[in-house]
Amino acid sequence: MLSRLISHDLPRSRLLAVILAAIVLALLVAPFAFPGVKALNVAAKILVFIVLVASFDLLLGYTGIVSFAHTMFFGIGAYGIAIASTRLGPTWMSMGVGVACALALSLVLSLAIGLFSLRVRAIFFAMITLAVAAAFQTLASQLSVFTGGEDGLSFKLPELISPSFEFAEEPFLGASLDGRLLCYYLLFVVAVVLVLAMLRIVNSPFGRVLQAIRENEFRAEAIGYRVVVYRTVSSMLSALFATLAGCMLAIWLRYNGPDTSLSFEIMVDVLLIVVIGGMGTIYGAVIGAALFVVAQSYLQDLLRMGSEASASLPWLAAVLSPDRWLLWLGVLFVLSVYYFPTGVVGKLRARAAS
Amino acid sequence: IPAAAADKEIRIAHVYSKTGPLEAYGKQTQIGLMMGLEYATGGSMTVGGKKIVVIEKDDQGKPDLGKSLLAAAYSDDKADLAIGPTSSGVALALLPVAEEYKKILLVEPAVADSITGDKWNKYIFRTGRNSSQDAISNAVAVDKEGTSIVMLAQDYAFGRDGVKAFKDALKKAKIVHEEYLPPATTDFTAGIARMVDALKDKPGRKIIAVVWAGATNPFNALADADLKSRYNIEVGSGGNILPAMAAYKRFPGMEGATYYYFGIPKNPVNEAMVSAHYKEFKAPPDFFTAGGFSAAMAVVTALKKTEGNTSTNKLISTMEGMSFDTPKGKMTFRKEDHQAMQSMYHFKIKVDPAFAWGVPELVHEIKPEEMNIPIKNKR
Amino acid sequence: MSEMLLDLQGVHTHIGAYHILHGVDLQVPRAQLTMLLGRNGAGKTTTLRTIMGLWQASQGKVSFAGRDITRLRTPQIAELGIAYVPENMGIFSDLTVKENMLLAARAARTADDIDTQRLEWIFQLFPAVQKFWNHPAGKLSGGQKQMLAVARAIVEPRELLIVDEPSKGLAPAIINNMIDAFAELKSRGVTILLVEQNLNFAQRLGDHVAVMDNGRLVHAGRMAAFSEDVQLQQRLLGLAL
Amino acid sequence: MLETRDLTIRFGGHVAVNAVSCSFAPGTLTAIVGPNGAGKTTYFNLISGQLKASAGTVSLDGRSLTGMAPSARTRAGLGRAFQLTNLFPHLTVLENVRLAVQATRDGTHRRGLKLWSIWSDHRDLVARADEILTQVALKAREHDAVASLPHGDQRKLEVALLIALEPKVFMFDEPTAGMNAAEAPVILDLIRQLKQDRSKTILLVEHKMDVVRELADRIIVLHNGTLVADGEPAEVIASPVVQEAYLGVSTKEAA
Amino acid sequence: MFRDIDYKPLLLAPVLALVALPLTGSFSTWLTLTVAGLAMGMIIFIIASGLTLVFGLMDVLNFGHGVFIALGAFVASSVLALMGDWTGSQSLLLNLMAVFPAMLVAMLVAGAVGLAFERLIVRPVYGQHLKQILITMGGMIIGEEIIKVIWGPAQLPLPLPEALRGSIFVMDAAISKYRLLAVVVGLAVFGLMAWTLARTKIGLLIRAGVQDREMVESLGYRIGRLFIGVFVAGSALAGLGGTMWGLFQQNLIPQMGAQVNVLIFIVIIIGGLGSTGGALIGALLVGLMNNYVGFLLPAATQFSTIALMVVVLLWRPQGVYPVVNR
Ligand SMILES: Nc1ncnc2c1ncn2[C@@H]1O[C@H](COP(=O)(O)OP(=O)(O)OP(=O)(O)O)[C@@H](O)[C@H]1O
Ligand SMILES: Nc1ncnc2c1ncn2[C@@H]1O[C@H](COP(=O)(O)OP(=O)(O)OP(=O)(O)O)[C@@H](O)[C@H]1O
Ligand SMILES: [Mg+2]
Ligand SMILES: [Mg+2]
Repeated sequence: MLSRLISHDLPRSRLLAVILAAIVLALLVAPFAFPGVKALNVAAKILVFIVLVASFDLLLGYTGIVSFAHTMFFGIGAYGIAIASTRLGPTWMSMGVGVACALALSLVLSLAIGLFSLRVRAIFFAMITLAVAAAFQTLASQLSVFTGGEDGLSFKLPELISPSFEFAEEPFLGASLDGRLLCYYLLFVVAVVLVLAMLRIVNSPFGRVLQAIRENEFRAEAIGYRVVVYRTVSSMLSALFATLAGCMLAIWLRYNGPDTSLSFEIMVDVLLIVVIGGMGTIYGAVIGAALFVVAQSYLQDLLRMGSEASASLPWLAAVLSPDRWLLWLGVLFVLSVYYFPTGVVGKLRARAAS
Repeated sequence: IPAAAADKEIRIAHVYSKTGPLEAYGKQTQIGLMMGLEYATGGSMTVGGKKIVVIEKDDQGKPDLGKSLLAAAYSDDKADLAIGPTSSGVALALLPVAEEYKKILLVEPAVADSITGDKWNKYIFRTGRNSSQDAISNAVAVDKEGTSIVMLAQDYAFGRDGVKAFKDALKKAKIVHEEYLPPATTDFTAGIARMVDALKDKPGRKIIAVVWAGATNPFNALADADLKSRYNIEVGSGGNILPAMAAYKRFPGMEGATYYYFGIPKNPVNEAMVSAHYKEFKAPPDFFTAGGFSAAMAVVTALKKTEGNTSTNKLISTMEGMSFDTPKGKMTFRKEDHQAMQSMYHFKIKVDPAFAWGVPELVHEIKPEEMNIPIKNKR
Repeated sequence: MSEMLLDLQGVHTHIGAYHILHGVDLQVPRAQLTMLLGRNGAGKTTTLRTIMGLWQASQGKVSFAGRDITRLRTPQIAELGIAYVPENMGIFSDLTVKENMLLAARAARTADDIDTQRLEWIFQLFPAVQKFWNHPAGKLSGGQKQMLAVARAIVEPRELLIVDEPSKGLAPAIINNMIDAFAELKSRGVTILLVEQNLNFAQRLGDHVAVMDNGRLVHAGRMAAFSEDVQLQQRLLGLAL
Repeated sequence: MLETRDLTIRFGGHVAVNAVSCSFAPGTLTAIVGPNGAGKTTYFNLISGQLKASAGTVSLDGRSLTGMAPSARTRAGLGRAFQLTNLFPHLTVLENVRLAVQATRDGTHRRGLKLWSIWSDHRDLVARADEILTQVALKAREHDAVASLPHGDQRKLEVALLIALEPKVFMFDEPTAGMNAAEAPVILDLIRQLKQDRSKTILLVEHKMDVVRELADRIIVLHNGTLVADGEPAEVIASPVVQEAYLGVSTKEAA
Repeated sequence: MFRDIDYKPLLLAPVLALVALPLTGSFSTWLTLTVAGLAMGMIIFIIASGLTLVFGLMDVLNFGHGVFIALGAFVASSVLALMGDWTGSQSLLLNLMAVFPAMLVAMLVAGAVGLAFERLIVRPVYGQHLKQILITMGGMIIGEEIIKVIWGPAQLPLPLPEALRGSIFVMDAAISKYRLLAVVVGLAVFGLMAWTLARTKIGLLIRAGVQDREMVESLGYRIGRLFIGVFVAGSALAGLGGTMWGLFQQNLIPQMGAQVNVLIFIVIIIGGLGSTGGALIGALLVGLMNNYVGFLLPAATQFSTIALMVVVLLWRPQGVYPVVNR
């Protein structure tokens, strides 16, 4: 039963299974186990990134398409919710409209990009998407009438999932029982459903064809697969899932702006998470997102302790200063590529196999 | 945080760009804020028997992060009030958080008009200047009969707002063209060509008024084009941080209005700040240092009045209409929109080899009364 | 100076976690042609790659002209005077045939510096090399690529020539040319180590024969004797020459 | 019946295949021989659609294939094994074959376009793949990644994929090149078996004349892109053009 | 011989200029825009030249290339600060005597850091694009932060030496003096690169090494050393580009490298990977395009470069002069 739910894609490593279960459990009880606004925000961000990264893995890990325009779809989803809620008011209806419009726009754009990808070679395609993503970000800030420009949009959502809604006076296990909590669990359920859906897709015969295309497009075509169709469908699916991740982000933040969902920085984070986690595994998205988001969120705190401890050594203190947290993030980038060439999942599976 | 300790403390969160593109600005604010708190409390860092604790939060210039940090500051860190942030985008995202937690957010130095305009709520105060104050003071500095003006601004909300406010404030001079260029423009040749075309045949005084923020600016390109001698076109602009004013050295005599320059205001607070800053950093305080200092002065003044009581409603009623001393002289929180009314300085650039930047010399202090800053919020 | 130009003693090679060569002892006598035979997967290619330093031997010793080359890097090994034609031919498909040849001629700075006489000889053996001189090598037919690969290896004189299955995909006429070429090289004193599946080819050229199975050398001796011993062939290769 | 009419391709000034008209009937094995670079592989590429013909047509059982994508031609019944090994290197041997089986069968998985079924549920595909692997004697390595196979085994897998496609027309491009003399018979036996099925058309490019002599019902000879001979094996091999241009035997000597 | 030259791409820039002539209206405006655009193109070429080697030839998707540009600029600013007397002088000669050592030191430092970068960051990921992107991105972040540690996070003014300021005027068209210097430097860089790659086997070896490193080694070449050498040269060129770019902007920020990253990638793509001539054409086109569109429709400037790239790729899917097939 459980095995069917995860489409028979077993973790194939006991340790991996334990870690995955621990992450899911931690996310499930996060509001109570880790009280506080910051912790809850981190947990929610992990949920959003799991979906976003898994959707990118569909494209990169399974189909072998390197695209930098993935955050574009993430942004479309976030703007869908943001613009609809700003314009139509904080109702469920307007959220629905926002999601639907965002999905439609993503579908059309991803179709166009998917078709274009067939005309040029892989690196060129990657560079084009890089430019397209930059252009889209510029466009989003220029269309300030709709998008609020650089400043972005702050908006309200239906009462039920807003912080002001309290369904019990007393906090339970340190967590206040309010709309925010409901909102978190909404995201949790959505994330679980979406990840299981993606797991199913990559483990379907379709998913195998995608892998074949990644390995050797020429031969996949020769044995009778219309590569165009599969690549385009894969691009579109991955764009749709990314859009939904964007919707989740906007619902959680009740804010969206160009830097929040469209920036190149997010794109790089997503790439890194895919690689840390392990490409072409979906599970990698879960582990990678959890690891990365936690590291990113608490690195500054960690460094603060480090630099206080090393206050006597000025040079070290300057480098360990929390202001230079990015330096360490950079080091993390480099080291994780060094030490996890096949990602955490790949490494664990290899260990289990030998 | 133990409740007892919290009672004896006044916890202030400072949310600012400790890192990110605006890191340099944010740091100035933080330095100014700490100096201001020292100065205002006479070095004791206590008000009404309670110790002031500043909690630093790094928003990295990201609105979403700022939001979660401010919420965490109010809720997890039990901050009584918050100051910041550096960027307008972040500020706009923070406004609803203050409302949610029903705690004060003292905006400094984000400038967008809408912060005290249509996005305002009653928990928002601002010591920093707003775009209107910037624009109107600059307009006042050049507004003469028979002057033709071309506006040069960045093509996004900040630039367009600035131009609009400037335009609204002009009474006598005429705007003949508005030139909006992409914020990341590096080659200004085309823009200059268009502005010259618009301006060169106009009679009277001709000015290109620049509203520009960010590191790559058009001043060197304007200077290289030699507009003054070829077409008798002048360049005008507002103040900026000192490194950016290096470019002003090539425009001796340029006029504009600035928010702050350490050599201009003559008052004890400014003198204290300048000397403290020289002592600590061997350099004069800059644009945003003054802002941080002002914010500190505002907070301490209010807390002294409430005798350390940090209840939000009490603070709001105290601060509405409150006047306080700053390095820029007296400021007053306007009751209607909580914007601090303050002086701006009409300057003229002098080139002095002793300074790495063009030195703005005071022409005239534009007092708050001289500027008709519109009230744009709804209460 | 020993009589053996190349000498492998107890060479073990691992690829990743797999143990592929289990102690190979192979001697290649100077100025003669040694055939390396064996079934698919016997480890022939792995042996050649280990000699060239493309895989590192985990144990044992490889010496060339009396010098221990086990730990040398590939370029250093090549510089000692070894030319290698890999199994996959190693054609630079973006480069033209001319550029491919130019790279193989280490001493030449431009194509004009290549020894004309030698080039003429190559053109004669492998007409396709001349015909497609200015074409991208990737566009050549399978057999033409194979010709180019061998042509590259002989564009400059080398002491030892190591070739992995040169005859695959070649038309009979070209195979004849190649046999002529190796014979001529041998007469000029070049030592040759050849992996070959084409037994006819092997028989016509080989002075010595070595047979591998399962990562070990299972037979070594003179080709003449091996040719006659049908039973031995049957046992080692599964069929007779 | 596979038919090409005036099939031609030019690369710049070079005519690699020059107006080749030929038809191949079911139940025959036709060997295509010719010197290196004669255009044999290119001719295959034109038939299977990897290259677009400059002129001429291809048809199968009266249905025109000209202008179709390679995948469509495969689905129409053309199957092809490549001269230079061309597989999915990081998938296992079994998955390689399964993919080929899946590609041909428009079953419940609809060639993979059914997104919502689980791959491992399609047991019939696995069963068929296993069968083929046993046939080509690769069963022992079914779980190894293709990249780690020795050259000869990769050639076998190449043939396995072709068989998995169950086409009407089999095109082999030097199937035994680089294969050990002991292994090659496995493949040749397979081809012999295919020949038993009289509905299949088999095209074979091969340089080993003994193999050609034994298997072929008919030989056609390409030279510089042109069809220069066509007929009974013995007759064609004896013809001067083959003797001289291909086998390298000077006619005078032979005579 | 002449027949072999593919002349069509050479016509792109002149055609673009001709099309723009009637649109801009006045001849002197057109001249200003064109000359400035060409000179700007030269500056862009200089900053992109290192990337033609690293990305184009060596196939290293170096997203950290920008950091060498920034580094070069900051180093140059420190060197120039030491030579205040010469930069402040009115004499062109003295000014140049300050600028050239600054360029040299910038190149040396960038090259040296490039060496470390190649060893520590790039070497493990040759041939793996995705990892290159990530690891060099990491390198970029580290580099930027180190610049902040050394020179501080704030912007740093880098005033042009006196005699290089201002413009000269031809037929009422203003041409800034600095851009003329850029043209001279750009042509020198172009000449040197084109000559080296055409006259030596280096270009060939690199292209071969990217395809099949093992084979190049089997031929007896120490490809590892060559790769380091070329990477160092690419980084040094980035250092030179940074100096030129910094002096052009007269204002340095640690993020300046990241800001030009996309631009130079576009230039290399338009030019066709690995081609020096192509990169020059790409850079000139971008320079011109920016100016014309900036004059005719400023809001579209940012999109014009991308549109240019897409159009060029639709015409030639591998860029104008592809040297390598990738
Ligand atoms: N990259 C690799 N990873 C893992 N195993 C490998 C790798 N390359 C070769 N092998 C294994 O090493 C063994 C020997 O292979 P090798 O290529 O040396 O055989 P060979 O004798 O050259 O065969 P052939 O005649 O088919 O070319 C084989 O079992 C093969 O599967
Ligand atoms: N894409 C291409 N561009 C240019 N020339 C090509 C291309 N493909 C093949 N050729 C040329 O066409 C000719 C025929 O090549 P083809 O591969 O068909 O030969 P072949 O008969 O299969 O030879 P072999 O027996 O060596 O495999 C060759 O001379 C080759 O150089
Ligand atoms: Mg082999
Ligand atoms: Mg062929």
